[in-house]
Amino acid sequence: MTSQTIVKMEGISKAFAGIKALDNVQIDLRKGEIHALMGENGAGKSTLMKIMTGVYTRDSGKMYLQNQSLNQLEEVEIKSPLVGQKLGLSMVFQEFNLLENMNIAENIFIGREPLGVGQTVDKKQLLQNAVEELKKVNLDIDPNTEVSKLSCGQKQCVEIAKALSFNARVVVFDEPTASLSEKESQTLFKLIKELKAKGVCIVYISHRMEEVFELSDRITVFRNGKYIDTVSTKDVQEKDIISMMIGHELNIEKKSGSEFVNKDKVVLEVKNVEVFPGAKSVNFKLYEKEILGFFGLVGAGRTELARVIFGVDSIGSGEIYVEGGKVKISSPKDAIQAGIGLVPEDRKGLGLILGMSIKDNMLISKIGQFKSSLLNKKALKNITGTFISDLGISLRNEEQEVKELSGGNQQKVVIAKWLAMKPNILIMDEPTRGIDIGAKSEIYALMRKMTEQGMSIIMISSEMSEVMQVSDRILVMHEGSISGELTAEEVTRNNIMQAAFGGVNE
Amino acid sequence: MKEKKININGLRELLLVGVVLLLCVVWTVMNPQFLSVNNITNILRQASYTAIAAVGMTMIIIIGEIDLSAGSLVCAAGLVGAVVCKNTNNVLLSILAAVLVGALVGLCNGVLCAVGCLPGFIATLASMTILRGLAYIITGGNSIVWSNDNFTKIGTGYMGPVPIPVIIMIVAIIFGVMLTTKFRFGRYIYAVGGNMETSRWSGIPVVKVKILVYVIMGVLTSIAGLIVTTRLGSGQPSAGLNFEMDCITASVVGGTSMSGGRGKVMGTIVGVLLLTVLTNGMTLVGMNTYWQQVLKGVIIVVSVLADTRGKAK
Amino acid sequence: MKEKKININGLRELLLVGVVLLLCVVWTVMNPQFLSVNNITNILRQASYTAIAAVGMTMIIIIGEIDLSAGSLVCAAGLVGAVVCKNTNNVLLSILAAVLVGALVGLCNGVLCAVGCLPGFIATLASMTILRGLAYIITGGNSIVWSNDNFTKIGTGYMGPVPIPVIIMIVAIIFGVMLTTKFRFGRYIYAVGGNMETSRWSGIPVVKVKILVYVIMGVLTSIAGLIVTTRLGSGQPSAGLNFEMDCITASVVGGTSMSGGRGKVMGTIVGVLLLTVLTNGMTLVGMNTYWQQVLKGVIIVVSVLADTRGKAK
Amino acid sequence: ADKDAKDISIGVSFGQNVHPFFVAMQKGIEKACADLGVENCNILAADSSLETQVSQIENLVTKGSDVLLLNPYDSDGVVNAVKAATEKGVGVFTMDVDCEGSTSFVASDNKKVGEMLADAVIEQLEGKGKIAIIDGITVTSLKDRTDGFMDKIKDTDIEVVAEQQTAHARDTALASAENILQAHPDIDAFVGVNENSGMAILSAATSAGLSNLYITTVDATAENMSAIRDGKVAIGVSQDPYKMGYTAVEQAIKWYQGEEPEEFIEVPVEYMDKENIQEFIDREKGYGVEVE
Ligand SMILES: Nc1ncnc2c1ncn2[C@@H]1O[C@H](COP(=O)(O)OP(=O)(O)OP(=O)(O)O)[C@@H](O)[C@H]1O
Ligand SMILES: Nc1ncnc2c1ncn2[C@@H]1O[C@H](COP(=O)(O)OP(=O)(O)OP(=O)(O)O)[C@@H](O)[C@H]1O
Ligand SMILES: O[C@@H]1[C@@H](O)[C@@H](O)CO[C@H]1O
Ligand SMILES: [Mg+2]
Ligand SMILES: [Mg+2]
Repeated sequence: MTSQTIVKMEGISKAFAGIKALDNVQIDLRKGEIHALMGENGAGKSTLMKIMTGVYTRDSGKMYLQNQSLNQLEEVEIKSPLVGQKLGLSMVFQEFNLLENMNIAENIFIGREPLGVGQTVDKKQLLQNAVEELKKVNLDIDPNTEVSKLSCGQKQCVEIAKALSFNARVVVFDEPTASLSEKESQTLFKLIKELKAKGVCIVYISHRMEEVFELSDRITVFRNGKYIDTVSTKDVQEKDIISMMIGHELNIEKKSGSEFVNKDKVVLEVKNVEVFPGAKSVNFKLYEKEILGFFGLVGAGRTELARVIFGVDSIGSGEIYVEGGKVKISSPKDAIQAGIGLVPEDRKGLGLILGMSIKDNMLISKIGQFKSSLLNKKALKNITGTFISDLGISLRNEEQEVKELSGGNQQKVVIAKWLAMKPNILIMDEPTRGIDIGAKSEIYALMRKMTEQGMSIIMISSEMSEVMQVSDRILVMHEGSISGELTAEEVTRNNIMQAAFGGVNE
Repeated sequence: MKEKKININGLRELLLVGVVLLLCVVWTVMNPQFLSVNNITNILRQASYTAIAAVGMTMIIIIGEIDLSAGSLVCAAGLVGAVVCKNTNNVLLSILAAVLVGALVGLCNGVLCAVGCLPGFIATLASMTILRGLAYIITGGNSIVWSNDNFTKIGTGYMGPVPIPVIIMIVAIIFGVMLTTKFRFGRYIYAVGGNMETSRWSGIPVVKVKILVYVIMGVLTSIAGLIVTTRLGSGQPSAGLNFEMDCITASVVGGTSMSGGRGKVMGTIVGVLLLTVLTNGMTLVGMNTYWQQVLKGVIIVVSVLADTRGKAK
Repeated sequence: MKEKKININGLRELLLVGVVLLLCVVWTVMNPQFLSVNNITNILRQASYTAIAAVGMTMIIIIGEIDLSAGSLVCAAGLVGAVVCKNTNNVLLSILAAVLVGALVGLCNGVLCAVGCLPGFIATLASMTILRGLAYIITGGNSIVWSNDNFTKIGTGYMGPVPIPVIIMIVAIIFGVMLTTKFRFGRYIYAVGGNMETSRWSGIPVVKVKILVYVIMGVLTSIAGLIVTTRLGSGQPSAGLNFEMDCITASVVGGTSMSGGRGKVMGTIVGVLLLTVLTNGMTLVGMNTYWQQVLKGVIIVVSVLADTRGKAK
Repeated sequence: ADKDAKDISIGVSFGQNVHPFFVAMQKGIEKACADLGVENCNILAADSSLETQVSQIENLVTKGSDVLLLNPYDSDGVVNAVKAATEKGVGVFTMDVDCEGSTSFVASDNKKVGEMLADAVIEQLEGKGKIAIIDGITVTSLKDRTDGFMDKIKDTDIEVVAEQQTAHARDTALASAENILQAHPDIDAFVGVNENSGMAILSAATSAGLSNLYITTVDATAENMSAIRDGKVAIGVSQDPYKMGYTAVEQAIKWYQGEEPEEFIEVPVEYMDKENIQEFIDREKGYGVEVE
């Protein structure tokens, strides 16, 4: 196949409130290629793609699109997402872009509903079409379901189904796997390859190196809002990309750990918790200074389990012991009092208050621990200051609303919020969603540091390599119960996957 | 659990219909007159103008906005109708003029809100004040009377045994139900109210949708205004005071969420009926006005409470 | 871009302060009397009771709720104060009784809303109707007069050159500003209004916060009620009609967002001042009552528009 | 055969917010009912909403009322409902404010009330000076008074330097009065056309320290009468709402029993001042109104 350019963007700049998010960047996208876009959190990847699809307007620069009949590039002005869609540009947004109050089918086809008699929406056809689209992404769920009822993974699948339903010429995937697990990710990769074969151009944004190297043909790297380079994937190695991204080489810390775990002290014990009605009950122990990984496929019930421990859902006949004593937890407030924290997987809906400042978000739980209800500004600033630098959150100032941050930086704020609390037990549900590779290792290091200081962590993750790299011990869940336990030493890709599919682990 | 989510699957309407029926039984037992054809006609006629504007209000609230100017517009549109009828004696022209004013006011509200980015509360509060002020200035506090009996029929006439306002109401309800459930525009309304940003990103012409909803509201309100005015028998600068509150209350009681994105025209209609049946019945059994107010407050709380409680797991 | 974002960094307040100053200049030019010490005192006294309740209303709106019962509570609390004063002649007791009623009504509203999961709109609409009904029933429509001059001083007295209501207002403002900006509770208010679920997941006692805000609102409103009543010179069952709208308007004009999570007490105060200065000045220059309404509507739109426009890129 | 007063069903609808004036009227109605043996009397208030009043009329007719005693919020605003009622054979007796098509009208002449206020002011100022007024046009009774007053005053050398139409609510009237006194502290008289405005003006004048301002008010309510007695308000015009209510019931029963009622019964309006106020206080005491 010849390498025809479909989209070309040049000299693109964009500033938010005077701060440049993009500075004179460029990109060209070709027919039938998978083009990865990489860069640290806040590098400007999402912003550029939003400009391309008409969500944002650029401050300067030019955009060209291939005119299909003339087979040549033409300057275009994408004034709105609608124009973008009409010209064949579609995008899976990093932050969910679904209407929570409407059902799946309505979401996928909003504005494109099949019409029947007298221009009315043909609901039967609509549902039928939705079933078709959902089949493509392997999501077996009634399209009549309201989106607010879906889990993160399911929402992601719906987003993808929606983007694909446009039959677009260019499809942008902005961190699609951040809330998918292995199995769903594999389905997605297959889909992407099929699209490529049909001549569709795919822009793939991800912080996961394996995926990028498995899928992409070319890689464009941004740093700090500037264009660095575009390279052929086969010509480079991971470390090249990383140093392009961060400007220097990264020493990925080898995992240390295990030796700190104090097996003599059980800080948390969960007994007889029924995650789904009828499922085998869950029992496990968490030791002091341990990082306990929870792996499983989407819907395995890890989030549900976390919700029960954290007092969001009712525990039924189950029991929870903290440091040997039985505790009754019927609200997050109780959990926090018992020394338990939770970094939720849904950062937008449950982790952050988007319209509040970065500072206030970081402190909103922490201030509950203070004896005095009068707040001391300076003391607060010290706390936030530490985490902003420890986690390398890139921001204008801490009074900025958190919704203006890039996805990864938002995630860091949620983590900071819970670390600031210094809970004895911290449950982290998909803690590195959307976090760049450099920051990830900083977070791992921070987790380790916290455990050294006495914290115990439960880390729920669908990223196998992360689970394997960080955990001292791994529990695998399948359909609401624990299907395997692996120590750091005995874990392999195979036996972890086997357990995830429900197989007994020998 | 602690969510203020209002069920959209008809449960609330059913429950409310239950409350309405219960009320009907109680009233009938206390005064059999309640079930007379006369009184039913009476109730429906009294419900009609609120229902018509409440159809629009429901859409307004679904898109996450509010319209405080409805009462003043009822007054203004009615006055315009009355003035035109007085001067031209042409019923059609009078109706057109009133509706045009309604559409224009709706357009202003919509543009201020969608293009000017004003909160709907502010934009319509301003129109409310301005329209009411103008009504008094222009009439000097006097009422406007006309002499064309056909114009009067809008609010007082019958088509066979059915009052004309009731027929207009039915048309408005059908229009509202169809628009919100059967047409693409209906999907847009829920989308915009559910999440404006997302809607924009999904290619929905958010500005147009908002403006159009306000225009629809304006038109429906002006029709309500024609009914009110012709029912009263004269154009009154004080007509429609607090009318918007009735519409909003009916919508919310009927399950529309003030935070947008959720609600049903049929729920609102049941809400209007509940309020009308309540007032009518209380009067029929001879209850004092101020006890009526107390009871009304209690029943509103109980009926909405029963519903939210029923759903809280 | 098309967002209804309301700036929280003081820009809006500055702009509004600008509008207020501009108005002051205009009024002074038209009638130098405007700047007299007398008139300034006058304006402040007229602003006082709305300001006091609006401090509470701002918190209510920040948590994403609304309080429609404020006007009825102004009336009810004032009546209770008047009745107690008439019968016991004890000023302190009268004040306590009124404030207690305020706290109780606030508690009811808060519980219905936070525990009963009723939309605040419905809960307080019901209290509004019920309280007003009770006020008429209990007084039989008559006004209640007392004979203790010290009680009357609450609304009409001075401390040195400063009217007592103004002093109460200043205390209420300091309370409101401190509470919302310096205390933990303040952060909780913004959090609950910004995202209730996240707040709950962050360990914030959401239910308690909501109830407490309603109680604060009730207490502040009852104080406003005492001022209104003693200013009027008698307990009036029709006092405080539409008072809640003034409070809400001031808050929204002052930058509080009806969708919750955003707003500032100081903004609201500037909003109250804007509205009071406007009415005062228009009367001073002899403008007709209804033209005043028209101009008020226009100025509200323009001042909020200028602000949102100024920020839209 | 004569129908028995005991069987008559009376429906009452007041147009405005409850106010001592209507309380007195209601008392008169209730007293008459008790005196004349009426058992079935349903009293409603429309709280200043015309639509509500029209619905109340309809509901009262449906309920089976034989007669309606009506205090219209606006005289033209209830014509259709009244017409529908009379067509069904229901007698409509208006009180205070009339409307077309009523069976009988018991009233004080509100236009005259306004003229009397004007006369008093003209006399006091000897035809020359500056005055302010708080009046209203939202309700027919107020509007008639306003018109009557203005008609009379315009042929004199008295200048109305300020007018606000906020008499319908006491709190807004108070703000207006305060603001007017800021701009015109030198007026010779301040006219209130009802209790709301009269009492609001009094409060404003008191806090402005203008204890000698010539103030007018209307109605023999407890607050008005004590203010006149204490010399705080110079003059008022009284109506006799109690009598209106009482008379309306009498007329209604007459009509019910087949007699022709009188079409118009004027209940006289009178000046109240410091000299004669005791008469009014005594009269109202007889109606159960206590003046502190
Ligand atoms: N709406 C907005 N308002 C203000 N600043 C914004 C807005 N959107 C993005 N930014 C800023 O623009 C910069 C680039 O953000 P962008 O979301 O494009 O980063 P990204 O490369 O996608 O990062 P991530 O990997 O974390 O998703 C960031 O500094 C961000 O704070
Ligand atoms: N057997 C089941 N019974 C009821 N609900 C189920 C069941 N399996 C999955 N679900 C639904 O799927 C959702 C996903 O579950 P959960 O989020 O706990 O899984 P997870 O292992 O954390 O997966 P992920 O976070 O990767 O989506 C749950 O909220 C639940 O509603
Ligand atoms: O204040 C007046 C009273 O005096 C009475 O006339 C009825 O109408 C009210 O508005
Ligand atoms: Mg991004
Ligand atoms: Mg999960």
